[in-house]
Amino acid sequence: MTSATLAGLVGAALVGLGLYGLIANPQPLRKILAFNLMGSGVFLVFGIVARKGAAAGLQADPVPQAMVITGIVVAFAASALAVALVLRLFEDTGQATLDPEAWAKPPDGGAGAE
Amino acid sequence: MTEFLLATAGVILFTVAVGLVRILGGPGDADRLMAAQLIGTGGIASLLLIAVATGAHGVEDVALGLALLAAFASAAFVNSAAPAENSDVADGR
Amino acid sequence: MSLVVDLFSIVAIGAGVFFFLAGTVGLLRFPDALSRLHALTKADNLGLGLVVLGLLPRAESPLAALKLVAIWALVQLAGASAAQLVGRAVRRKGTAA
Amino acid sequence: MSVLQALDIGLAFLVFAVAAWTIFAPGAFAATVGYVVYGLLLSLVWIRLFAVDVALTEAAIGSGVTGVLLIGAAARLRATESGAQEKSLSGASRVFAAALCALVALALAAVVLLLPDQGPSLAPQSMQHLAETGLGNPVTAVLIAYRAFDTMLEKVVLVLAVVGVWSLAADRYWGGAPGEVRAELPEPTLAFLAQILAPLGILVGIHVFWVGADAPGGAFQGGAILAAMWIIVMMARLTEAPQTNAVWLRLAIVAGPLVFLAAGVAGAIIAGGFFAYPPGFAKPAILFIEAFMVLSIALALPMLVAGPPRREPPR
Repeated sequence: MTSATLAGLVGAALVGLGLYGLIANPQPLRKILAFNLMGSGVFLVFGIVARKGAAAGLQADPVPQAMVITGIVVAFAASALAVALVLRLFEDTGQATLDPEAWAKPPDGGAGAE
Repeated sequence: MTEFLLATAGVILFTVAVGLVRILGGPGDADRLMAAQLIGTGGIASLLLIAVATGAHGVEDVALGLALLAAFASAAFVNSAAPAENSDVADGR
Repeated sequence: MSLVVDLFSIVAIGAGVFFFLAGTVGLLRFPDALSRLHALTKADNLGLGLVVLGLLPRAESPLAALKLVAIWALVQLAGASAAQLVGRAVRRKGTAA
Repeated sequence: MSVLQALDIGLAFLVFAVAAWTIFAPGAFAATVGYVVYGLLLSLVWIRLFAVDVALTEAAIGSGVTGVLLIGAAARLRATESGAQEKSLSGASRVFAAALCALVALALAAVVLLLPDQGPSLAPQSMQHLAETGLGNPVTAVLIAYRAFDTMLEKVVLVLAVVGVWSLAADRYWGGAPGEVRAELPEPTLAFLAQILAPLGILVGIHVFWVGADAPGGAFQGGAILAAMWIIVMMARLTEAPQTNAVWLRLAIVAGPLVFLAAGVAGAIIAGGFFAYPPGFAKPAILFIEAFMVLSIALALPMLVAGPPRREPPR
């Protein structure tokens, strides 16, 4: 087995792990982490496609590499927006949960109400 | 020589892995932050060794970037956790 | 000539690996966070320094060699500052951490 | 089994173990630190795949800047962890979810294993026209020349993310500066670190951008390193975050995509195709566009990390 295939298999496993974390972890911040993990797994699968496309004197196909680079930046932008949403939810309700029942009874003090 | 470089990279990664097992579990946040520091140093060392052994070009810049950002996790922790968890700041003011 | 360079690299990098091992032993054996921090940030930095030293003769160009030295210096700075920052955070919280 | 193979397998196990820790760790903070470690390990994997440009991006953005964002959030959300009893999935649905995820992973693994050894590749095409762009790094050529439209839209995504984060501000803070008002003294160690790191980091960031034309590096990586330097300077309180209604800030953040789009339109007029560069003038044009991209990235990423405005704008 080549190192590229190995990296691809790790990528596949990471997608599975991340997907599980996204479903099973109740806290939004953990879901963001899991989602990022899943994304990087997909990037690694791209990486093996790039490595297997080594040709013309290059050690890896540049097109998938460029797509992964844009992907990393977009993933960061999405995470930043998601984190900002979670923090805003925390400021307004005093808790960071996706459970609608918890929002029904806001903690006293009403922090952040405008 | 190549094999020697790769083997040392492997040994360093192994010591990092053993260290991670010890400190990622805590007990305190300080221990966990050390994990970021540990992988910073050990990761850069094995990165350089692997790059020289496999002949990947331009890796110095990657290590340089990692070295620049090595203290960021600790800095972010100190910056965001300081007001919440201590009291001596309030009377020092 | 290349034999001398190889020997130099092997000695320096081997010594570096020893310090990485020592740092990890310290992490495992020391009883509290502050001494673990000490083991980690001193021993590993020395280890990286020796690895960099061993790789210096193999650098592709003078600029690459300069970058290697800069990498080590930056990691030293990061290690020292992080040790200070985390250590103060530990002390502020008391001995609990 | 050669030493290299053994190293690869060890690295793969390490990456997987740290990833599993991020998912199953008992606390959010522990998981977040795990994610930072994981990001750094990923750069090692990218080096093994000979994708140095990607390794550089992962090192700067994936591990560094994302680490600051997530660790800050985890530290702030700590209070919610102990208090609220989160409703977790029941045992049966956990098993079902795990089975589903295993299925997805296995399907992907099968795809990976079934890939031919010499896969389809656009490498020959990208090398063939490399000389016309005047660049030496095919990845940069893909980003700024061959697939310029993608990269331009990706810059637009960054702008939209900044707008999204800012719009989460409370009404009275709109246009104000991000970050909480804190009266406490900054950490002197942090200030010392920032004072030494920032000048060196700016040098490295510009260097990475400049060599990106011919060697691994480029606008994304250089911009991200510059962004990290602004972040550490703000963390050390050497400077305050700017007002989000400052005209220079807004202009600089949209400058990247705007200049890129203008160059694309100019290409349609001068060179006979949207995002075509006039022959012989490609490299200066590309570097010009990239310089504005660096500016936009270096300002947009710190604003994303800083979060929505939290202070009232001055009247």
